Amino acid sequence: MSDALLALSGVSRAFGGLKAVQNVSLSVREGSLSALIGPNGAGKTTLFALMSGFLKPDSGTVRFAGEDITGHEPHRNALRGMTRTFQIVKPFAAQTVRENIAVGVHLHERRRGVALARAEAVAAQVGLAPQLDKPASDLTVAGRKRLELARALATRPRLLLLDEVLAGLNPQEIAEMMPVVRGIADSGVTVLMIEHVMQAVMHLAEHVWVLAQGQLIAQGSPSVVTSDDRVVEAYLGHGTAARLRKAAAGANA
Amino acid sequence: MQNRRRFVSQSAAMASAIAFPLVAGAQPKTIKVGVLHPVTGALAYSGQQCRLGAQMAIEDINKAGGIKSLGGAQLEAVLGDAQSQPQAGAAEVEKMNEAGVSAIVGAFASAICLATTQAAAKYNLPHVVDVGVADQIVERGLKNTFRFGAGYKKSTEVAMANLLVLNKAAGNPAKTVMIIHEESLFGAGTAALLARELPGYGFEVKEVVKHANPTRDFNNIVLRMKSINPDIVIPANYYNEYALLVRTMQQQKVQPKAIFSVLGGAASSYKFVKEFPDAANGIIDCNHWFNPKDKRAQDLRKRVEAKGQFFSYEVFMTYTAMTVLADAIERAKSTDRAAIIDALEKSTFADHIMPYGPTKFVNGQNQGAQPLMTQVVKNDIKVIIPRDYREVEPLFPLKA
Amino acid sequence: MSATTSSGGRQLAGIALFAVAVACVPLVTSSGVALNFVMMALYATLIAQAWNILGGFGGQFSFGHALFFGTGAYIQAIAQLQGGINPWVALPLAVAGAAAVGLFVGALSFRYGLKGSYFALVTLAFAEVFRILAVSVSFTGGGVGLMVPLRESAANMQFASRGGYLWLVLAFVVAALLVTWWLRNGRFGAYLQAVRDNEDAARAVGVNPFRIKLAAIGLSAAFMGAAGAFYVQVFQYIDPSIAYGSVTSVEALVAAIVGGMGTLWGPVLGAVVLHVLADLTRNLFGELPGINMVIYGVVLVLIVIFLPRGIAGIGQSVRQLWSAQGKKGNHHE
Amino acid sequence: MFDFSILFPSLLNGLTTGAVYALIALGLTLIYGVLHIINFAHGACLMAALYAVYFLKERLGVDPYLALPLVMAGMFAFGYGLQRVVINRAGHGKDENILLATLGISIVLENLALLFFKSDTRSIDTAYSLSTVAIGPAMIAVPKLVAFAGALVVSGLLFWIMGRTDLGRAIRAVAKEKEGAKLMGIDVDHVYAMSFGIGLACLGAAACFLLPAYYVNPQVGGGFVLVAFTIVVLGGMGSFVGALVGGFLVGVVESIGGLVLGESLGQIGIFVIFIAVVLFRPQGMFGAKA
Repeated sequence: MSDALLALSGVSRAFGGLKAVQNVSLSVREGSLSALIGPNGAGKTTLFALMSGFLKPDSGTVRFAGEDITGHEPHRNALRGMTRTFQIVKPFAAQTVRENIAVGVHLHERRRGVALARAEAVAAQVGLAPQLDKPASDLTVAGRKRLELARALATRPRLLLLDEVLAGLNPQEIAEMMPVVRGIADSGVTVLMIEHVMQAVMHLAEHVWVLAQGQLIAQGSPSVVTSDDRVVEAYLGHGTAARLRKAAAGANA
Repeated sequence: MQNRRRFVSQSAAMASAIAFPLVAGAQPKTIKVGVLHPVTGALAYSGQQCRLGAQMAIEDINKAGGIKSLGGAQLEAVLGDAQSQPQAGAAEVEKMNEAGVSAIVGAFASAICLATTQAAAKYNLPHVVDVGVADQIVERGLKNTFRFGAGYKKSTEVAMANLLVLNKAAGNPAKTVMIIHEESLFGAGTAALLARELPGYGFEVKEVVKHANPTRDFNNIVLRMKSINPDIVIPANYYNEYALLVRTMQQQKVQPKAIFSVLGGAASSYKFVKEFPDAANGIIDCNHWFNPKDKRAQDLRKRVEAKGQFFSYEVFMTYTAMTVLADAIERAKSTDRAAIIDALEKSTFADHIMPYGPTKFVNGQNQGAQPLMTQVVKNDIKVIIPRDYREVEPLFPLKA
Repeated sequence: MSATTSSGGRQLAGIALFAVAVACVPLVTSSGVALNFVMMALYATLIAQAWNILGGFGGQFSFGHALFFGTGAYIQAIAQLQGGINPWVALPLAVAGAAAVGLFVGALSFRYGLKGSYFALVTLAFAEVFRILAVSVSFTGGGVGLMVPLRESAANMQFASRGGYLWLVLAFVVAALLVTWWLRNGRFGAYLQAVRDNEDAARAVGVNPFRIKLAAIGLSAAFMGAAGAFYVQVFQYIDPSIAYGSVTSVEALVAAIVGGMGTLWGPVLGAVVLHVLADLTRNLFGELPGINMVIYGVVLVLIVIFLPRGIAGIGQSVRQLWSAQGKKGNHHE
Repeated sequence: MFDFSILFPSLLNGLTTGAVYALIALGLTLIYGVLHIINFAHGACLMAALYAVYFLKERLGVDPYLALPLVMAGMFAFGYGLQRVVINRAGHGKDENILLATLGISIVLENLALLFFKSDTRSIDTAYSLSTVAIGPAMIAVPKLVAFAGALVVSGLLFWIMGRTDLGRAIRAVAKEKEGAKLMGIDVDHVYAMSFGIGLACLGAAACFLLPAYYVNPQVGGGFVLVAFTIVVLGGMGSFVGALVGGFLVGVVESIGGLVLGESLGQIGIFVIFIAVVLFRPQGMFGAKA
């Protein structure tokens, strides 16, 4: 466990009567690119919020780089090296792309001029260089997703939590975005992503956790996980796995 | 820069030469006088009444031949709006100064007067204060500032002395007092003085109630009045609150031996008497009041009423302040500001409708200024004290 | 990057030019009207710019900025009257006191996550609480108010001419402009605007919104405190409704919004335009009380309808149009 | 410190004063609480309604209570037009613009009143202005009792409109999810204007109940605005029950606060409660948790 960058143990969180996350334990290896998947409403985003400090767990602990950060505010976690993005993009709409990214750069750079300059390199990394001095509000959905990514990346994180950066993009845009994520991981940043686009998960992730109804139900390599009955049933309903197998057997015969 | 400055000052001189072609030669045909009041904002009613008084005075002075020592020069009002704010009042003074006024009459409210008198002082511009009851206005050593009427200290002292006289004459039926005042300068200042001094006159001050402007409901205060049951109720507040208070007392059937107001907003108001005759009946007030024996005052009242306005204290106070100024200009024989100030300092003006006698300013305060005691009798306001101006015998106490 | 730095430089040059130009006004005219007008416009600029720091850059709309104005004013008056302190020494106390009240209100409001109209109304309520307290306690003189004795001398911060006051308030305005410039060209300002535009996104990239907003309200309140101290020095009188009444709060936010929120020159434009408008209508229609304010109100509504981004927005639109056309032109080449 | 025998009358007085506050707040809770428009012109609109009641009585001899439907209808039309023609166009979807627009409207209304009606304080005299009813040891003015009943009726009516009519459902839909409501084919602009109109109609009712025991001048509205906002937040944004109970509560707090702390300082109670509610229970007494 010594190489775990992020480690959750027994983390739970409920809203009123709804148990959004129940007793989740997992550890993210430093330098890995892994994914968190699960059907809608499984509690993935809540789990991200618990990791990054936007929510406090009712019980359990969150450790980052060996330190207990349970309940720490997000900005403190960002300073430690963990940054998240949002599924529903949250650009600083009144500001330019450059200024948006510079906010992230500022985490480790006080000087405004330097931050604005460095934003350029980050923008290039996610393919936003041409839009650098446009207002963020003028960007397309894909552009905003890139911006979300760039801003987080600008904080020079050790761990990047990406919440559905591919959602809402068309196939071509997805194809363009995937190498960007790959590149980030290759540059040494540990990446944990929530993703619905299975094609991306299969291609990118080396390890996958599956969350359903607030509980971890499976983990392993993408191929192992996708052939797990519980995972199939979680997505498609009880009894589906058996039916699918039967149908497959029938077709073969 | 030097050249530019000279250019600017030269063009300014040229501009004024065009504007006042007669400056060098003959005497001006008109004399500009600043008429500065809060005609908008919270004090709009009083401010507009003041403006009316000033305009009527100017009309009368001009009709009577203007300033004779200046060849019958006519007074011309330069109107200003203080917007019920001191800073707006001060800005208007600057404007009036540049419009070339010889003096300013205004500015009703004490807080505004503080700002306007001082702004005028910079230009040695004579400023006659029409109402402004705060005594600080004339206690700052400003040479340009003159107040013709009485301040709240004087008014309160007169009120207390007369209360004592009334009470003695009636066989000392009243022993306890309740003071109800608004929370700003005028009400709070008056109430503090009353609460400090009344015990010395043998009255027990049962309670002093301070209320906000506006106060939306007076039932609570009247309830307390009921439980304390004071012999005398002394209100010191503005018209709206005064009217609500007295109406609520009437509603709750609270009848003290006397309602005795000091500078009360309503008891010396014809408006109140007309609109609430029952509530007003019997109320005694110590306030600025005109000389009831002076026929001109009654004529003025009729003229004001013919305009559909009430003859409120604001009207005749500002009216008189303007006549005091006109008299000074007459004697100064000049529109020069210093000369007018000098004439005001030496004023002995006695030909006015106020019961003040000959004018005598000491440090800017007219020494003869005094409030009168009035009482609402049969839907009219009558003077009861002092004896010289008495119209009817006082009715005190109202109930045994 | 070079573009931004040079625009920052241009802005600084603009502030310097503004300062020098306005500072020359008392040298070229001795007209009391002109000086008083410029002085009061600067005063309005000061409170608008103060509001702009929190409202325009921080997105926290205060309806109760009189709270800080009044506190500065009372401290300035009380320090002189009861402490016998020289007004130049009292000034930093007034500024610090106002900032402290700002920090207190900010700490309470932001700790409990107040935003939008809740924050607006809470500041309004605090101003009202302070007004009632000022009426009720004795060291403020209660409803009677406080009067600073008239002793004209520069050492006593009471100037014989409006020019002296003009320079004083100009110094405050320039300080406020420099702070605004810094907000547009420094990390703190970037963080503040990030928090305004999206608090969660800002938190995710390491911004502590509580601290940022707290600092902003402290700064904003400090400038309001300076304005309050200035008011006392000019008018030598303060009472609870002047200090904590809604007039000042409204004046501050209207000028800032009309001019253009979150901009450097917007509040200056707003304050000047509104002052000119108010003066013009009063001079034209002063004899019919009310009509001047009716026109003022109508113009205000028209500005909101036709200039939703404030007066400074006109400049932006023109620039954008111009650069868009410029680009089109380039394409043709 | 004070006489306990006046506690009960004071309590009753607070309740009846609170009834008028509640009426004013009911209109505001619809505009502010549901549509999230901070209506700075609420006080000025109340003033306009009071003048309407005044002139109906003085010029046409219409009793304020009989004038109720007329004034409510007039205020409704005024509100509908104001929202449609001015506020909607000025808004541009920005809070600060709506704020300025309503501020501008209030300046215009107040000064139009000053221009046409002068700054005089005016009040009306009715046969019942000074009559009282004894409730135990307390004497309650008849106009205040009528206002109390009126507040209950008006809030009941609002409750019915919001809960049982298509308009009410549309208003709630718009308040909850504006874009969604648009997609469902609801004319959002119309719903906004209707809500604004209904809000001002409540003010019309408040004016009819208020004037017999109060007065009108161009500035009269200012004294009620802050109190009304306090009540809306206290009761919970958009909650009619909240506005009603909040109104009574503020009336009582003001009354008892005045008794204990003095009339001037007693006002502080309202604002301290307001601040405490906003900080610690922002959903108000009857609001659902956000």
